[in-house]
Amino acid sequence: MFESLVQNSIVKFLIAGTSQASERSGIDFNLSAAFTEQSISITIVGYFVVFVALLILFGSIAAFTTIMINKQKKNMDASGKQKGSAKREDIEMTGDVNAAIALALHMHFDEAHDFESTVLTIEKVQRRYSPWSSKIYSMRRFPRQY
Amino acid sequence: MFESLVQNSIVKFLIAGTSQASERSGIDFNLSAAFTEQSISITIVGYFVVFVALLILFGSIAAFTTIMINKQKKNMDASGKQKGSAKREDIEMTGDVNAAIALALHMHFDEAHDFESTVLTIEKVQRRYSPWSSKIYSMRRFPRQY
Amino acid sequence: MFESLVQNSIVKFLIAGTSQASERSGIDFNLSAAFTEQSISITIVGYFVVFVALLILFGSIAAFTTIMINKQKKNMDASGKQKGSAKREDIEMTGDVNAAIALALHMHFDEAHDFESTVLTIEKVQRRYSPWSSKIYSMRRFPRQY
Amino acid sequence: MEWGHVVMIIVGLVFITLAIVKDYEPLLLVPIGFGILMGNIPFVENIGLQLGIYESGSVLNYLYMGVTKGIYPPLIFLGIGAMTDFSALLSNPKLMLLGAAAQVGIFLTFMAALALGFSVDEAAAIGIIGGADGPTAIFISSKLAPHLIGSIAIAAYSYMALVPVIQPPIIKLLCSKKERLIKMKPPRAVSKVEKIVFPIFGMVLTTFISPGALPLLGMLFFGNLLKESGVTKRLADTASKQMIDSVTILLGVTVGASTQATTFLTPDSIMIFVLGAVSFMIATAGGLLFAKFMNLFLKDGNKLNPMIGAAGVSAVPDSARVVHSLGQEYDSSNYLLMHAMAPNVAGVIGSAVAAGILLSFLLGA
Amino acid sequence: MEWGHVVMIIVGLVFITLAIVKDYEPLLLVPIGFGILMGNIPFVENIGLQLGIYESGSVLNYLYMGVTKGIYPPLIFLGIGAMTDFSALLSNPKLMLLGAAAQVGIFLTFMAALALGFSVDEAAAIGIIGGADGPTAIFISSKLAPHLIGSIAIAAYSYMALVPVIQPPIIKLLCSKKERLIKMKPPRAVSKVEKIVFPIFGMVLTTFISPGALPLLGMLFFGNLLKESGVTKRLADTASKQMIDSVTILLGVTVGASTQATTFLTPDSIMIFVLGAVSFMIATAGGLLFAKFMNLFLKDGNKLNPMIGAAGVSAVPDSARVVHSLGQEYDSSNYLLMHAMAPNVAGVIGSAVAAGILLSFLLGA
Amino acid sequence: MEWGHVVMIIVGLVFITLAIVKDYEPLLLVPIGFGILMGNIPFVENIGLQLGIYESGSVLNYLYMGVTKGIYPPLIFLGIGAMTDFSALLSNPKLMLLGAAAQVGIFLTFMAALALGFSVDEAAAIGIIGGADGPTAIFISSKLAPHLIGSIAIAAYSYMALVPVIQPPIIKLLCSKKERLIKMKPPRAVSKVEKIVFPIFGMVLTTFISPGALPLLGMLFFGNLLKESGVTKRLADTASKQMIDSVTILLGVTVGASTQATTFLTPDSIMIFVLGAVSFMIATAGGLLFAKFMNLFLKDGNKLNPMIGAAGVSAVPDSARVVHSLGQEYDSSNYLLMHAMAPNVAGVIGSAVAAGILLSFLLGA
Ligand code: NA
Ligand code: NA
Ligand code: NA
Repeated sequence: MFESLVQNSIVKFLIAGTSQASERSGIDFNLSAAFTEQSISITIVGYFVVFVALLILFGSIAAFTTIMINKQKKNMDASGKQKGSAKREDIEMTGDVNAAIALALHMHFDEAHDFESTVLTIEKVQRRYSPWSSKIYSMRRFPRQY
Repeated sequence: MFESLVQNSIVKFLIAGTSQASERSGIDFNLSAAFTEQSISITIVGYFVVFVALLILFGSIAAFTTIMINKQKKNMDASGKQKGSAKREDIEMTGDVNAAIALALHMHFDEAHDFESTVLTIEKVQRRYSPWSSKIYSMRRFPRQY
Repeated sequence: MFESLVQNSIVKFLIAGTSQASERSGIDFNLSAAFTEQSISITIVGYFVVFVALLILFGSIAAFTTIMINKQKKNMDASGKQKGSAKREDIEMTGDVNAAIALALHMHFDEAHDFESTVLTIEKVQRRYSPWSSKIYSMRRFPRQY
Repeated sequence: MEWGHVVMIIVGLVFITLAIVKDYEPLLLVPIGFGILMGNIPFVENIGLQLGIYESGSVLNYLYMGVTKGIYPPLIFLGIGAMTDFSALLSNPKLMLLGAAAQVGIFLTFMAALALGFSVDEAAAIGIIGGADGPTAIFISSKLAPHLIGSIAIAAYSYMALVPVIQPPIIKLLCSKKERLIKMKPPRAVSKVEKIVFPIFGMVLTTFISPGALPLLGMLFFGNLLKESGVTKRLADTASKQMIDSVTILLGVTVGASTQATTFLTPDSIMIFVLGAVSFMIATAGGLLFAKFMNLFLKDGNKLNPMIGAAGVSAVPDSARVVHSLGQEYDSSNYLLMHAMAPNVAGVIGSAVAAGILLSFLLGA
Repeated sequence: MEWGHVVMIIVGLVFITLAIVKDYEPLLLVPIGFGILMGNIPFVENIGLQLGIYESGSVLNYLYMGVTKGIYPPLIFLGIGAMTDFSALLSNPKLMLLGAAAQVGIFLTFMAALALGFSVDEAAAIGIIGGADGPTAIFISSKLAPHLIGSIAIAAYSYMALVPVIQPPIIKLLCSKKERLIKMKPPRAVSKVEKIVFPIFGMVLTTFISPGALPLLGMLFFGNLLKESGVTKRLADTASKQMIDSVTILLGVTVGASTQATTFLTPDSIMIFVLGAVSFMIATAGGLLFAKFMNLFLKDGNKLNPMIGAAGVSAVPDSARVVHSLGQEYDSSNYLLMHAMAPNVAGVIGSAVAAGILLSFLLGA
Repeated sequence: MEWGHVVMIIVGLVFITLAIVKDYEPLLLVPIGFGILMGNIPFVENIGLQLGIYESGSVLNYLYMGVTKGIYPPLIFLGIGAMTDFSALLSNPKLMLLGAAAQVGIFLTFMAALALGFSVDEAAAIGIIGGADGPTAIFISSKLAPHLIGSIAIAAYSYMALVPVIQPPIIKLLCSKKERLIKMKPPRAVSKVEKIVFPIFGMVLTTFISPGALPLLGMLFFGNLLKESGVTKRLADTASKQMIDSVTILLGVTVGASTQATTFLTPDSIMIFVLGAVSFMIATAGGLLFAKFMNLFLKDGNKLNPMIGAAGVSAVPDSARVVHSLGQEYDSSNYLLMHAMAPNVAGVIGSAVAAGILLSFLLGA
């Protein structure tokens, strides 16, 4: 199985890495302790479950998405009016994407600067100024700016 | 007494309502448990006190208000200037009322929209007003203002 | 030492003050209780340490500052360009100071007023968007809008 | 119990859907709905980890303490006070009585609950659902019937969300077409002084009469003073925004999670739901009938549009909105919203006073 | 005790009125004043419900823990730090000494309190009133004399609010007309680096000398670093707005409510009030006299306007404002505000250091 | 132990400097760095006052409970959820697998820690450092190895801050020049419905599979629903601003202070640091290699730029930024940021799921 392959290959890498470490900190590195039945099962099962969880999530999103899209298509064929609106949305969206990318670069260079320059428009900034938040979100906020 | 009147009339209504309910959930509805001395006193006294509390509150507000208004009147007779201002207030107020109603309808339809449109205005104010902060700080913020 | 000087001088002042107080509240004021070894050491040592702490802080800031300034000077001599920028900063700063003072007076007199004047801008947003708040309030806020 | 969890998860999804699609009290139903999902993830309890809201040491359990110790509701009242404008009430104080009248729902439901075999304390907590006030209901349950907090809170919030569905038929049933068309004078201007004096005096008076209501009414009027004083704006802002929002989030999600199928799906819960519905209807009727009663003593031109009595159940501001839109249905030039707000906010005070009295009766020496 | 409650309710109303009409420290007096009302609703205690702030299980009691456990004050210092600009101090650091000098009020009041028969711990807590720093006073009382928190807090905040009344006469008494007219050079520009280094170095140094001050000064300087670092703006904003506002609301209302007539109206409280007034006056005099003393060593042109010494009591920013307006009285072209801010903020540090020392003496091994 | 405190104070200063000068995760490193200073003021412990973070009754100790009881991390996840936009992931869900692949770092580090003599529980907590997720790491440590919270948190945050230093060499090592130049199609538009359904379904599914992750993933998806529902904006705002800011401040400063030299400077801490570095590298490699593996099955035009696999370690959004700028290095017309965000956010979910599994294995019945 793929995971296990990767595992074994990387285990060596790991051991190399940590055994150097252990020399540094002068502690001996005892593999037998690492490969108990419990530890191995935790590792294999654990990593496997992580994959399964995200795989199912992936699968169901993909499924749901295709349903949505087909529906949209149907509606679009049904009425020109909705079709129009749907189109408009798509365009706007990809428009955003480009704006987003433009902004991404912009931000990457003078985030600080344009942070200062917008004290009054804090709301805008705060969105952007966070270590966790997807930049995309904040980007959505200023298509006009570019 | 009025409350008790209403009560009795509604008790029937209630029993009707809940006895249907009880049939639905198949539980038998035993009135004797409802009409203990304690429960009746709680109900009568409780409902009565609620009325008394809000009655007194009503009375005192009414009293206070009339005092206020007479005072205002006096001032208005005293000086025409204040009278004018007072008048202006009244007018403005009823003006507000109409605006209010107009807005009520407006909001009922696109609250979200015009919520978004005003987001930016907020932060501005907050900065300025703090009892501890060295005024210098806030001053730094508006050199242009002067 | 200066502190102790001030202390003794003020102690009398204090005793005067509090003994009056004590007469008022009809409690007798017993100095012996005040001048125990512990209390005196706490007072002298305590007040002394406060001075020492802030003295050291003062000294180190002063030292650090002079270093900074000398450095700045050096840079300024080194390159005209930086010198220019540095100058600009100073000017801007004292500019701020004046602005600050102007604002200080301004605020001192009609803080309330110019605070009030900005109230309306805020309320717009918050007030309205709440499941409990009386809509009327928020409505009051936009006569102009209609 | 598989099926139970599934049932509850469906309930949670319904809450979320109602909130998003129908816009019924979304600030309450979304957190509660999602909390229901979190509380009913199957197998959670069987794991033996500190996860369930009833397992001490779990995060949900810590956050739930704000509910069980009755701390969240007063903080929410603080925020409500800082948001509420009592001018409508001050400009026409007699409407206060409508807020009192509607509390009949509380006391009759109390008796009905007794009749259905609930203990006195449980019955009192259930009765408060008729107050149409989530925080009040949670506060009382936490003191009188902690084991029913979940069902009572869910019932109270469900019906508050369903006000637009529950009230109109009753209003139509009890109001003649003529009454529905009554127009009322626009409220007079209210001076700043009145607005400042009201929360101070109101707190002292109401809690003097019903000390049990102190935690709720004290905080409600405190928040309102912060708003009206004009000198504590930043405190009023924080209380009416971030404080109430944070508490709403935590209260909503934990109350939702407290509906673990294992402890929630019982006949009691079902009876509580039925009682809640009934008490809501009675409260609506009570306010409305009392408005008609008051009209007997009011000369023409001052007569009330009895529909506004229905707003006395509180459920601010939804029931006032419902009355307003009904008014519009019959005469698009009739703007009842501001008149309905008066009994609406009075209803909040009324149910808090009632709650205080019940506590005094049942907990007091 | 009827009359006691009435007395306290009047006190509460006075606080609220001072705040709204006179605009004295409204952010503190409104919550405290309303809290006093809530804490003195008659009969509350006799009911046997969980209502009183001293009844465990009551909401007020839970919120009051933030006071009794000394948690609120450091959080307030965090917010103060995130709001305070130390540039005035950094541009003229010798003014730091004025903030030290003013702390004489603390230590002399300490001795006076002993003379009036208070225990050493009580006396130390009472002395801190002279620090003119509410949070510091509350923090110390919670550690040394929990039973006096109420009186000490009320005294401290009352006098802080009354700064515009208490200080001017003393200043006029001790400053010659000539001195009052002294103008000072506008402060020099302060670099960003200095502003960033100060909170870091200041914290390490002051808490190294007075470890007992760590909870207060640690948080004060932490907040200031969040403000000055330039990369943690959103944290500084939250600390200086919603966090400090929430804590101020809860601290104010619970400290107010802790003044239940039953526990509050004692001779001790009265003595504490007298001592507080005295210590305030001494502190004012101390700072001012030391400014005059410093002038002996300063050459003309660098001389201080001794009035700014009075701002060393902290009570930020009111005492600085008082000095500024006095300066204006005598010469409308004399702008002392920024110069007065320096001793003003130094006074906050000074009283926290003093507090730490008292704790070390009395709690330390 | 003098020298220890000095060492730690230097560490604290380094953290603060990195944050301010290099702008590495300042919102985390400034509070932690300053906390380290506060926790290592010499002599503090010897005083016998209630000051140290490990002395019960001290303020720091009360605030630290949010860490030890595992309450802060879920609240941070709530805020993260309310800030995170999953569109990038929804528009190309297969990238989810990269977030799974990168979690190999967790499990191999787990085994390495065992090999170095740590207990199973300790090893699991240490392994989570490879998840590159501070809150997750703290949450797990608080449950499995409370005595290691400090070292683990410091390690996790250090490496998250050092992402721009750690990842590029590994990426360059494992990607051919040709691969680095691969361009990907711009993501498709994502409908509002998808965004609303995702957090609901995602929560139910992931916590159904890994119930131990409920406190973290429940809150993460709850926050995201508040953001996407469109009807709870004010709650999402508070959760993503003031709530997360307050918690970040308190978590950062207390975690920092928990590194008292006396308890922190041990061989274990050093080993944990080494293991952390290794697990970060493995995680990076894992995500990246799996991207290459996926390319084997993808037809030209749909191929992934394997560099985005490195973003699977989470450390949102820094690792995505790193990937983006590397992409720019090789082809300034190649915008990878949005594509890298997908594995980036998937990595958060992935490590939370992994954490849940470890808890189930080690705490579960
Ligand atoms: Na009600
Ligand atoms: Na002071
Ligand atoms: Na991760």
